[in-house]
Amino acid sequence: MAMSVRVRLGSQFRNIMRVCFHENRHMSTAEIVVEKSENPKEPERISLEEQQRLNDIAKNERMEKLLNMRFAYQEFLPDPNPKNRNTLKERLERRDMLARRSNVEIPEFYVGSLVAVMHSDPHAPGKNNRFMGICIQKIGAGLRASFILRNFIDGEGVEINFDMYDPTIQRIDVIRLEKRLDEELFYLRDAPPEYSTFPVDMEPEYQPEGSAVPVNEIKVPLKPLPWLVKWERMGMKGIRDVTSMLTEKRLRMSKLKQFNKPWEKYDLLKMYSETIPIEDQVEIFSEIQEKLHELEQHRYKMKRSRNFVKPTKMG
Amino acid sequence: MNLPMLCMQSRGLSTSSALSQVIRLTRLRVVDNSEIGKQAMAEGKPPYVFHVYNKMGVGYIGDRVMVAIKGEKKKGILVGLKQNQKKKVPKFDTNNLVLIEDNGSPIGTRIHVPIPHILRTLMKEKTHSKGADYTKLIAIASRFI
Amino acid sequence: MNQAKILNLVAKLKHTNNIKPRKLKNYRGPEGRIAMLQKSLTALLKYERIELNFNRADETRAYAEIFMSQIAKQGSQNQKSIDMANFWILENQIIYKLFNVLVPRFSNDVSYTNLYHHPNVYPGILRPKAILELKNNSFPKVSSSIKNQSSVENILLKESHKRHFIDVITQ
Amino acid sequence: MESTVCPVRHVPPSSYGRFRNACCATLRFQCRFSSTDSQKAAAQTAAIKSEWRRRRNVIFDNEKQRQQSEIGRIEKVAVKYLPWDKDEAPIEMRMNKHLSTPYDCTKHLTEDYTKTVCLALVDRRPWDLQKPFEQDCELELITMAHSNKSPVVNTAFWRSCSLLMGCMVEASFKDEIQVYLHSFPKPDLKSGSFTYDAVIDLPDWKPTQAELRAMSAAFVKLSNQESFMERLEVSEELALDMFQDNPFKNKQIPNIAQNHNGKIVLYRIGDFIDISQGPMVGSTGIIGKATIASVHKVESNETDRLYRFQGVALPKGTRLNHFAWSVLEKDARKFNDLASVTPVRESVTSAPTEVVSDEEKERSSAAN
Amino acid sequence: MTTLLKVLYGFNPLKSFLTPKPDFLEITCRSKHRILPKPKKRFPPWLIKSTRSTRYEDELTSENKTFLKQLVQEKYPRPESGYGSYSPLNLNIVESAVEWSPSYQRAGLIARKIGVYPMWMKDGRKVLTTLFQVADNHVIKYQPPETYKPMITKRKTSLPPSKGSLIIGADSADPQLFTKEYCGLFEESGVMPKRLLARFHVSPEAALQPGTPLLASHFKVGQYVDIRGKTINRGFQGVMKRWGFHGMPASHGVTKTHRRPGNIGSGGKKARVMPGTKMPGHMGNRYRVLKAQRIVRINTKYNVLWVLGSASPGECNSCVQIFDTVLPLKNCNYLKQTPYFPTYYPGRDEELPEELMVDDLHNFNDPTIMFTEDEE
Repeated sequence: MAMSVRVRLGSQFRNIMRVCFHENRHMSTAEIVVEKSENPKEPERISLEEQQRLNDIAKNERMEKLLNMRFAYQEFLPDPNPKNRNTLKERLERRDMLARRSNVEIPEFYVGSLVAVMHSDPHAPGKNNRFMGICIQKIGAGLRASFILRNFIDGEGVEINFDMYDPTIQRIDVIRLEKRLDEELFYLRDAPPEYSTFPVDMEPEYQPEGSAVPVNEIKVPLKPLPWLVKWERMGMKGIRDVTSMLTEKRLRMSKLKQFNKPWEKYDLLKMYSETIPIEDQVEIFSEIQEKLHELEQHRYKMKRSRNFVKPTKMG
Repeated sequence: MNLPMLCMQSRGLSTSSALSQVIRLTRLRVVDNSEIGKQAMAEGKPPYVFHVYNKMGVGYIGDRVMVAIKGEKKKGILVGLKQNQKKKVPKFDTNNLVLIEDNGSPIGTRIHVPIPHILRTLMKEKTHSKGADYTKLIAIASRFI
Repeated sequence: MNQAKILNLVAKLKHTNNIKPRKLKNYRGPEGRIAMLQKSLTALLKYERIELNFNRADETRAYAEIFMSQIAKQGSQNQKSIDMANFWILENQIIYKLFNVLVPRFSNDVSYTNLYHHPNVYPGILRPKAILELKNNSFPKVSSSIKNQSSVENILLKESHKRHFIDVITQ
Repeated sequence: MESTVCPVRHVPPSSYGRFRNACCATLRFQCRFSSTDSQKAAAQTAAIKSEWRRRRNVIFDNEKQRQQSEIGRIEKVAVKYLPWDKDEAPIEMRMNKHLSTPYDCTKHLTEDYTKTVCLALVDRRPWDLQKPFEQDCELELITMAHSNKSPVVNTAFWRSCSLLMGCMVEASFKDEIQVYLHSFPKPDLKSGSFTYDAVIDLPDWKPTQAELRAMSAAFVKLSNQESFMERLEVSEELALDMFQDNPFKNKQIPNIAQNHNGKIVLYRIGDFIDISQGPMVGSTGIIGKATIASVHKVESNETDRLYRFQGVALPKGTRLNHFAWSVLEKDARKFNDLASVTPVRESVTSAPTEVVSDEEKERSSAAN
Repeated sequence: MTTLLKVLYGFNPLKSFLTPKPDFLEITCRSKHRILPKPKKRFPPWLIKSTRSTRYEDELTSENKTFLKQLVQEKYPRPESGYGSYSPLNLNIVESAVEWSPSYQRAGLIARKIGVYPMWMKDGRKVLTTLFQVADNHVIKYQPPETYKPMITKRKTSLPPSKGSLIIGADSADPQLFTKEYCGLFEESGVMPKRLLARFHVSPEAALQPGTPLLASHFKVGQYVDIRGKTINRGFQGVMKRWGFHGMPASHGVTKTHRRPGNIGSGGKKARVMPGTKMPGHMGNRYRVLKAQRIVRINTKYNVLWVLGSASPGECNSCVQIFDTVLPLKNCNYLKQTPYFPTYYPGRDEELPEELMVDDLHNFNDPTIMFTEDEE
């Protein structure tokens, strides 16, 4: 959680706000509607069935809440290939991940967010190094989780790949928390420089707590050909229309069935083999949820005790 | 768009490069302010590699290469690569070259793109007391990443 | 790198852990494979018990299980369910049957199908055959899992159990 | 194992000769309990033993032939075969009265049936496969797999095992050792073992493990011969004549006859003949895995040398893992004292009543 | 004739008997049994068949099955807390209480490869580690050098045998799954029948009493071990995959030989293919030993070893044998390290914490790594 950059309310409202914050945020992106149990006014009069129904709703709500953790904590989900799965290994790996999280705050960010990473570097003069850029990819399960940051510095496009659980990382700051339309933004490499240029010393932007993660619906134009990848075949949502740039043949090719693969849209077994089933996810997240909650509270206490400066609200 | 690119496109050849390795005949971008380098880049005739000074024949970051530039032979150091790098090492959008003389000192006086921090260590490792001194290259860099 | 996708949520398959898709060789390639499965799945929902080659039956079973569990999870009113049903089921009456008859029949936490090896009939094509059926259908059972209570070995073991129990208690 | 110590010998029952004139009236019952160990006496005993056996067989054959010749004109009976599967139609067969048996009916069905059917139900009453039809009837055929529908087949199986063990006991001992088969208690699966009591002229015999294994092998060998269980009803006098040599059977026969209108039911496996009320399974081929688990000495008023042989067996084709089988063997090793030693036991109760009781028990247990 | 037969068949009242009775089997597992090509037979021909046929299960009722399960539990009770305690009684016949000496060879372990994940060294370097779970290892049998006669190999030695053999079993399972003969192997040690067996050559001094449990702490962190396992089965492969040949060009007039080996022998006097020529063939599914791998971390609670490197033979969830390395420059003697001898006993040896790590490995519980400026 990027708690360092959010406005804090009084501690008595904290828990309530956290719930809202979680739910509202994910509602915007995951298309999951959370059913809310109505608080019964007269608890003595409710029948058994009613009680049962309310219990069910509460249970579903808890489930939804756990499952929604998959967006922010994607790397806790293991490799879905059944050949590589082992329960004990996954458990040990999760334990190590939580141990690392207790020493460094790994905030919540997505592909499209602006992130700055401060890490120890034996090659740098001060033995510290900082890089800031837009996250164009977040990948990997477990301790292998990594992300790529991209920025334009001195007219030169630079990308750095970081391991999320690398113990040389001192801090990860989220400068701007937002999402883009795609899961990977590699097309920024073929886009004009202004679309991936961000000032290095940008101030963190604050969002009111409880607000949903905004989705930046920007459509990026591409530079003229040649490109690194045949983007017209990839079905990216965040690219501006490129048909005018393409030759007739290439345009025709991009509409071929073999590239669009319409049959894969409802290929259920493919979908299943790429995901971790609900039961497993609930097990994983219920295991880590408590520990994460503890860490968050501890961190909050530490921060309050150190300095209490009210940050200014921006944009 | 230049002529070779147009030719390639018309013939339907793939111009995407899988590994983006620096090998012989790879075109590089000169990023220092040497006169010859500036001219070559301005004319649209960037230098190309015709020898890599290592056993593999593939140039990695900090490697010395021999390039053909404006009809001359020049040596240079690779200071930034397009190909995927190890974790925490920056990857650039272009293959960057700094031209050097035989004794290791750069021809230009300034590098106008960022160069990776790891190059400090690599250059120090390659410098020997009697051989060429490459640490001057670090001195003329404007910004490190 | 193998990374779990997070957009979709699916319930765990109850009948197996092994989910390696089969190729189901077909001159139309992967498209034809899906077409084969569409046919089998429609037939399964229509007739509720079908006889197929083993490979195809087993593959259809996996698809049917995920299909039914997704429909049950999302509900019949969901647009996603309707699109999915339109894609997989080739006959309109069967879509009606699915939402009005089959979905209410099953609860969420069970598997929906049974698969049985079927003996080959000689002479004939000796390819492994299987019977695939929806559970809770109206046909007589293919095989019963109920063991013979009064077979000799079961009676002997039952009595042995009683004696053992008495021994443990007296000790 | 030294052969001089072991009293068991492994001789398969030789096929009996069909002599008609070798009726040894001179043979008389001789109590050998206090016999000397001289070679001569032993040889004499052996000769006498085989002679008695042959005599019994000859009498059995003669009686059988006599009964068949009494039938006279062959009449037909209508036998309606009811398959267990209700979807299949009943089959009606015309069979010969007093001649055809349920076994003959199975021959008209499939070969599988001739091999696997253990018992018949004629008009819902258990009926031996070798017992001829007496009137028009409905026929049902039971295999071991139908034990849940008709538990009587289990009892018949257990009884047949006891009978076969008697055969094994009689054939296994050396010639110089006097063996008198006593009787076997009412078969009870729940006791964990089938039994046979025999009087053996040995003061304190405890079989070694090797001996038990040898006896088990002999038992399995007998069952593998797949010999039929021939059934014959004879009069009391004839039975007494047959079992002249056996003082214990001699005592039992009048009691049995009294309860069954003067009739005695005999069963023959190979050349071994014994008294039992039945019913038995069709052939010994039904018996599969078997172990003779133990031999215990039994206290009795009649003699101090009464031994109880105990064993456990499963029908052929039963799949049971070795661990479960070892549990059953261990159980069968314990002394089976559920039935006390009385001269007349098995033959006292008639089969149908027993069936009813068994079925009731099954029902009650199922309900529980 | 055919019509006659048809008529007969049609009128046969017993037709229903003649139709085959289907023998249905419910399918519980989706995968079909994978038939692997057998590796070279190295075991003696009298080796006992271990598993029973499970195609047909026993026709036992569920109550009876639970009863049998209960009996199995009674016969093979779970070890009490402490997982095998060191006995103060002097009842050990096999073991000899001698101090460790560099010439002694200890037993190994059977472990399951459960996965690979990265860890970081203290200098910030990322390394891959392979996790091995030591599952339920027990000593099954010891054979002293006098009676131990290994299979005769081509190389004959005239020296008297100095090593005995120790059979270790792993992965306990229900005895009902195995044959009776196979279960008999475990009667001496009294442990539950094991799925996996492995034989290790040991010095007589390092012999262990049958029934002794072996734990992951049999090894120490920082120690080098050899890992023996069966490589991934890749089936029949060409030379490019199997031996790393370069193949031939994709164009320039090459036809049909893009992935072929090319010349496999010369003409002239030796006009034949030399033995050992690299050719296409079956790849993988062979036992291979990866030598001198460093153990960097041990979890004593779950009995897991972290071994540096990711190249150990076999796929995930396959089983390997791990033992002290045979390489002279990496063994305990060279490292001046005393291993637990003959194995680690929880009661006798010092109590170990849950996590053991080598000094140069970063512990995830430690704070972030910071580098300091060196004075140069």
